[in-house]
Amino acid sequence: MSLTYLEAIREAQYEALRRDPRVFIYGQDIGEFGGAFKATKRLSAEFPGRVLDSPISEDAMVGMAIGAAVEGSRPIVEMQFADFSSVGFNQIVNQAATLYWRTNVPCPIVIRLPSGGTPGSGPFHSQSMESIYAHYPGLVILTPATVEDAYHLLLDAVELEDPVIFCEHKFLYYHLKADALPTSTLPIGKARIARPGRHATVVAYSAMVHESIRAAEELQQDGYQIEVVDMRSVKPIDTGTILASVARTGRLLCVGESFPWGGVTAEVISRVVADGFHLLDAPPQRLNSKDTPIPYHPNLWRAHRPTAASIVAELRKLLKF
Amino acid sequence: MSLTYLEAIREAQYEALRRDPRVFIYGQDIGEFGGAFKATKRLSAEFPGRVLDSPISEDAMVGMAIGAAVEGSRPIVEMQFADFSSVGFNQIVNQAATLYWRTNVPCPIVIRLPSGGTPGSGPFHSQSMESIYAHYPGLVILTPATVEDAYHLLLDAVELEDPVIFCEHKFLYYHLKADALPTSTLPIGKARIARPGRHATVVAYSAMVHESIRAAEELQQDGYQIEVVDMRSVKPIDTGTILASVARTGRLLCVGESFPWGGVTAEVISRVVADGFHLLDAPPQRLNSKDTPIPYHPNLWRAHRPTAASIVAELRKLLKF
Amino acid sequence: MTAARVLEEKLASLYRAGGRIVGGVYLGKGQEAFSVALGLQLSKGRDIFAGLIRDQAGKLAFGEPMLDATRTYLGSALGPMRGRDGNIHRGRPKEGLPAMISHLGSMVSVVAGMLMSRRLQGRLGDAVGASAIGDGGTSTGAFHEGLNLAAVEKLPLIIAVANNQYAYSTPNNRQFACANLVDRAKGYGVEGYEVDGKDLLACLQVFQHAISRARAGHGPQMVVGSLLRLGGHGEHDDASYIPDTIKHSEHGRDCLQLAEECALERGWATVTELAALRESSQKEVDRALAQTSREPSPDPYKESWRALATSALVDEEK
Amino acid sequence: MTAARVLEEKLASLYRAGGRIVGGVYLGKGQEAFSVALGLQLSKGRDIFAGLIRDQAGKLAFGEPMLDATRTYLGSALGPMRGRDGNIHRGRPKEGLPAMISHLGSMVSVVAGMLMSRRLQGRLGDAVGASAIGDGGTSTGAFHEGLNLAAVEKLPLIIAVANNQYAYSTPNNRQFACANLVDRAKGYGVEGYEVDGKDLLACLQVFQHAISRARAGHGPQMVVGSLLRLGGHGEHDDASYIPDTIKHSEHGRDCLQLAEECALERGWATVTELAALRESSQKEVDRALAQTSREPSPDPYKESWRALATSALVDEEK
Ligand SMILES: Cc1ncc(C[n+]2csc(CCOP(=O)(O)OP(=O)(O)O)c2C)c(N)n1
Ligand SMILES: Cc1ncc(C[n+]2csc(CCOP(=O)(O)OP(=O)(O)O)c2C)c(N)n1
Ligand SMILES: [Mg+2]
Ligand SMILES: [Mg+2]
Repeated sequence: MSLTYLEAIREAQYEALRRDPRVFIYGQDIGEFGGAFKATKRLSAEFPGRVLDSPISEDAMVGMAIGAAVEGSRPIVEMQFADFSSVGFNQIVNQAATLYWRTNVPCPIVIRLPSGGTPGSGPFHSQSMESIYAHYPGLVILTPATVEDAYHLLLDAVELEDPVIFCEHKFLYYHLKADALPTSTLPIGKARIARPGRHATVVAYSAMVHESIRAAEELQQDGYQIEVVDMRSVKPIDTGTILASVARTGRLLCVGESFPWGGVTAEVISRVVADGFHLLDAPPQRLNSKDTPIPYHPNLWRAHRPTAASIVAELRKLLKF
Repeated sequence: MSLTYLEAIREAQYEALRRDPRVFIYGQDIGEFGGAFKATKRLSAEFPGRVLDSPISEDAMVGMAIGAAVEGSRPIVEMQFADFSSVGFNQIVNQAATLYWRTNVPCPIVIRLPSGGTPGSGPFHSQSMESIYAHYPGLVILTPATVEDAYHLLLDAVELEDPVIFCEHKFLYYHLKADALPTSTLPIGKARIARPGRHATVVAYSAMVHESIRAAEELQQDGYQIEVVDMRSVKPIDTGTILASVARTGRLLCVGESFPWGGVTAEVISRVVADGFHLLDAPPQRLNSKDTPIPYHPNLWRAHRPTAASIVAELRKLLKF
Repeated sequence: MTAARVLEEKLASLYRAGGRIVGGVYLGKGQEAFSVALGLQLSKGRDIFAGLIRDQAGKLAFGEPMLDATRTYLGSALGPMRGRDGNIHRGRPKEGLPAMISHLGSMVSVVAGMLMSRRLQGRLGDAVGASAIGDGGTSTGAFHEGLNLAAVEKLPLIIAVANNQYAYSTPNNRQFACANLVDRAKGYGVEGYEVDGKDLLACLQVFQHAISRARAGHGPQMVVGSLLRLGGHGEHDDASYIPDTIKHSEHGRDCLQLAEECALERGWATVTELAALRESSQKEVDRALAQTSREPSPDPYKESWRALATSALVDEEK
Repeated sequence: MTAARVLEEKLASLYRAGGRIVGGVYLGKGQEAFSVALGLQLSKGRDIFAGLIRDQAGKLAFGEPMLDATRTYLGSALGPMRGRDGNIHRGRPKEGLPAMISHLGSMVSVVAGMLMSRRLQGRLGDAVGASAIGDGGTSTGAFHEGLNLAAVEKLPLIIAVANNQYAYSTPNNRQFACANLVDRAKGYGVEGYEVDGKDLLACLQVFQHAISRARAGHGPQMVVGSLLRLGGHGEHDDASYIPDTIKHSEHGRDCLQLAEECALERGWATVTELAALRESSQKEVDRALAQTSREPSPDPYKESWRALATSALVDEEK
């Protein structure tokens, strides 16, 4: 059996529905149609009445899920694209994220955000919103980079008592394949050494893990061994694993696909310099997308986000320092 | 003549309406009533038909302002509280912020956000949202800390061709007074040395500038001279002025009132370490609010956000390093 | 109604005296008949009641302990919000009392979701969920999306629109352009009703009918009560923008007084009984406040300062 | 209509061939009569037309150059979006053609604001602004807030609801519960109309009437056209979820064919003339595509990479 990142998400939802009668899925076109990306293919037939088409109402979709969670359900909400969650923003950050803290009633919902850029998708079907949601207390933000994590992190997310923003990357949907699903994995909150090395550390997440690995492979030809840390979860951040890596390499580049101001890469660097300043042999650097909306044309799009080539260029500067 | 921070905001709007017939103001209860905080007091009488009450529709309020800007108006939108701008989030980040880049048509709107904590206001009337909006390309984010800046930055914002998120701090509304308004000031995008010093730099903005100055005063009694930089604008960031200060002091603490994950303080630190790593004699540190919603009870509220006392404590650690 | 009025008057006077209440005080004066009628027709343990800022009367009638109000206003560490949130932002979601967030309209979809969940679990029975909203709140996208969703799912949702003619200072004619808010019902495919919100008996009847329709599976019901807020938006506001002509019109009459007059007229109560009711309410309020005053405030050193239920996932400080 | 149909057929075949068009292709097939009728009744230079993804016909009729469509689909650096945004997300806001963002419902308030501004400047005259929306788009909070705001301000806004029975795959009965979307008009206090969206003449009439009402100061007008999308949501979608019974019903008839039949019947055009029209459209489309194909793609090295109009305020890299 071989399956893609997208199929893993579908399988995780299948498994969640099968295991736990409290689980249901809500989103636009996810029923008979199986979702814009087919992440819920056949699930409405296999679990009648538990995979429901919603109106085009992201605010109400999230509000509804929160209410359902209060009454003991375990809703999964599919946003058609991460970008449209901006319409459900208020319910996510002010209702879901505050419920437990205010009332002591947990809010176990999972909001799936098909995230990130693909060529030709333009400014409103390419966004990465993990940095926005991670800013708010009360949310857990997961960013799987592998087929295995797409599966296990999603299953774990459904079991969690807290609201989870599940940032799945559209570029990985079809490209990424695994032969089989492991039976176990790291827990939520733990980062993973995706590739060991000793000359520099690249901290990345989601699709950028793969660009970073490609960059590391290229630099290997010049004799550099680059360690790549896959964050897996951007809130909480596994600062310990990152610091341990920086302790080994002395050099840090943090790579993210979202906009450059603030966000994951700035948070990682701020933590590393606060607690591991003495470990650094060179100024820690960031590489993010450019500070414009995400362009439609593939020529522009490829220049807008970090790629293996631009990561290599950054790493060369860092290694020379 | 002496006037408060709030009065300065009112005067700036008066002046903008007087100078430029394209300016109008739109928001809930801002007409005859003069606004929840009276920031538009008497303006509707003085400028009939140009200070308009809106329905409770933050999304449409912002969308309307964007359309008006396209047709040559200069709208100022008052959110009743910054917290409610979450409902207008989509129009702000996806419509206003992208308009110029997509169509070459500028979007000169100003959105005023009464921001920040005051005792007893609780989780939904105390938020600081500058870090959220600053993440998005295409927006200018201003955070005045003084009566002078409340006036001049607002007037400058109205003249700007770009969308401005104007984060005015509610705690400063009545507390902060100035004898008169200067006729000129620093331009948008320039930071200000609020207090010179040489042992450590505190970078802050909005209400936290005053907490930082109080902290500096306290430490002066122990012989420490703390430099306080008032950012004035958190996007763009005047990295040059901050780096120059760090070059003088070798130590950096960055203080913000918003939530701790990501945001202004992480962005500042990431820039300083990227470009001024060698200037630092100690690990740069951050101090933000705690990672929970903002509490209602004053006891909790005072412990949730940074204060002069907690800044002093952080600085002492930093100075000892 | 009486208890709510007495409690709120007391909270207002505490607010004016200063010191004990930080933050605002928001009263339901003039809206008690409409609110209490809804609360009375619902049953706690079965139904859901998402009251808003002017629903002190409805909440008490539904069964919210008076201590929840006093503790939340005074920030007692023992209250349901433990000093974390204040005044009207209180609730016990697991007991059918969702704790409102400030963003108007946001509770409509939450109540819909509570009902959805019960239906999915096969335990909806004949429960209904009520969500209060003001004239101003109907302008929010959240209200629209929530009600539309509930209508699509044919959920037993009661939308109680207290049209008090103003949203803060904004009059209806700057808020919507339809002749009457009940005209919206048809556009959602839900059943709509209008009622004189000052008239307790009329309110009781219309809610009884609407609730029974919802229990019987006819989907969302929208009840629009016409009334006037007899005071400011909050106690900081003198409502000087409401013209005296309106205040002194028939429309501006006090629903509590009207209810008492009606009770006397119909012989349902005597003057003495009404006085006794007021007095016992006063005692109850005094007791609640006295108890609350002795309770501890929240202690920042004992606070857990974590927003997640899963403590293992709390992100390290800084 | 014919030009739009021919253009879209060509774009669809380019999409299927692969290579030239990256991203999706979204067609208005089956909706041309409704869209073109609106575009024809508006006048460029005076009015505003905020078309959505199925308004190729209306945009051409309004006066959008065909090159804007081909250039935006093919990502030419010379198009109005310069390769930054694609396909249907194009516009010339200063010429009355706002460039839609994807978030449905968001353009309604923008058009309202354009009208507001003109009124404030005293240059509204008898202009109107039209905003297109689908059945699905009416469920958004943005739609509700925008239309309500326009109604309060009594702006000359035309809301053209193309009810094609589906939002992507979602049928009307999962989208709203009212009998007919036009039932919503009354709830906003706006005038509402229903029309057979396949019938070009009927659409022309109803839009003419609605627009004249708006021009005369009667506030927003809502026109609901009933029709069917004759294809998938985009060219990637085979619309297999639409039952054949609907596709083959009267409702599923092609509005372009109906218009041609009507023209022939009434003697407004001959078969030869219609063939000539198709041929000249074909030529126009071929010319536009040929020209666009010769144009440069955007060059990342020449891009300014700044999102602000004020270049002095562009935040330094990193
Ligand atoms: C989305 C949102 N915007 C603004 C506010 C600020 N606000 C609080 S109450 C209020 C007026 C509410 O009016 P209405 O819904 O008529 O209720 P009433 O106060 O009259 O009972 C406003 C504008 C809010 N709570 N939520
Ligand atoms: C707020 C928002 N949510 C989701 C989407 C994704 N989406 C794009 S088109 C579409 C269906 C639109 O249906 P309808 O409004 O009926 O227009 P039609 O495609 O039928 O013309 C959806 C769900 C979106 N564009 N905006
Ligand atoms: Mg009201
Ligand atoms: Mg449709």
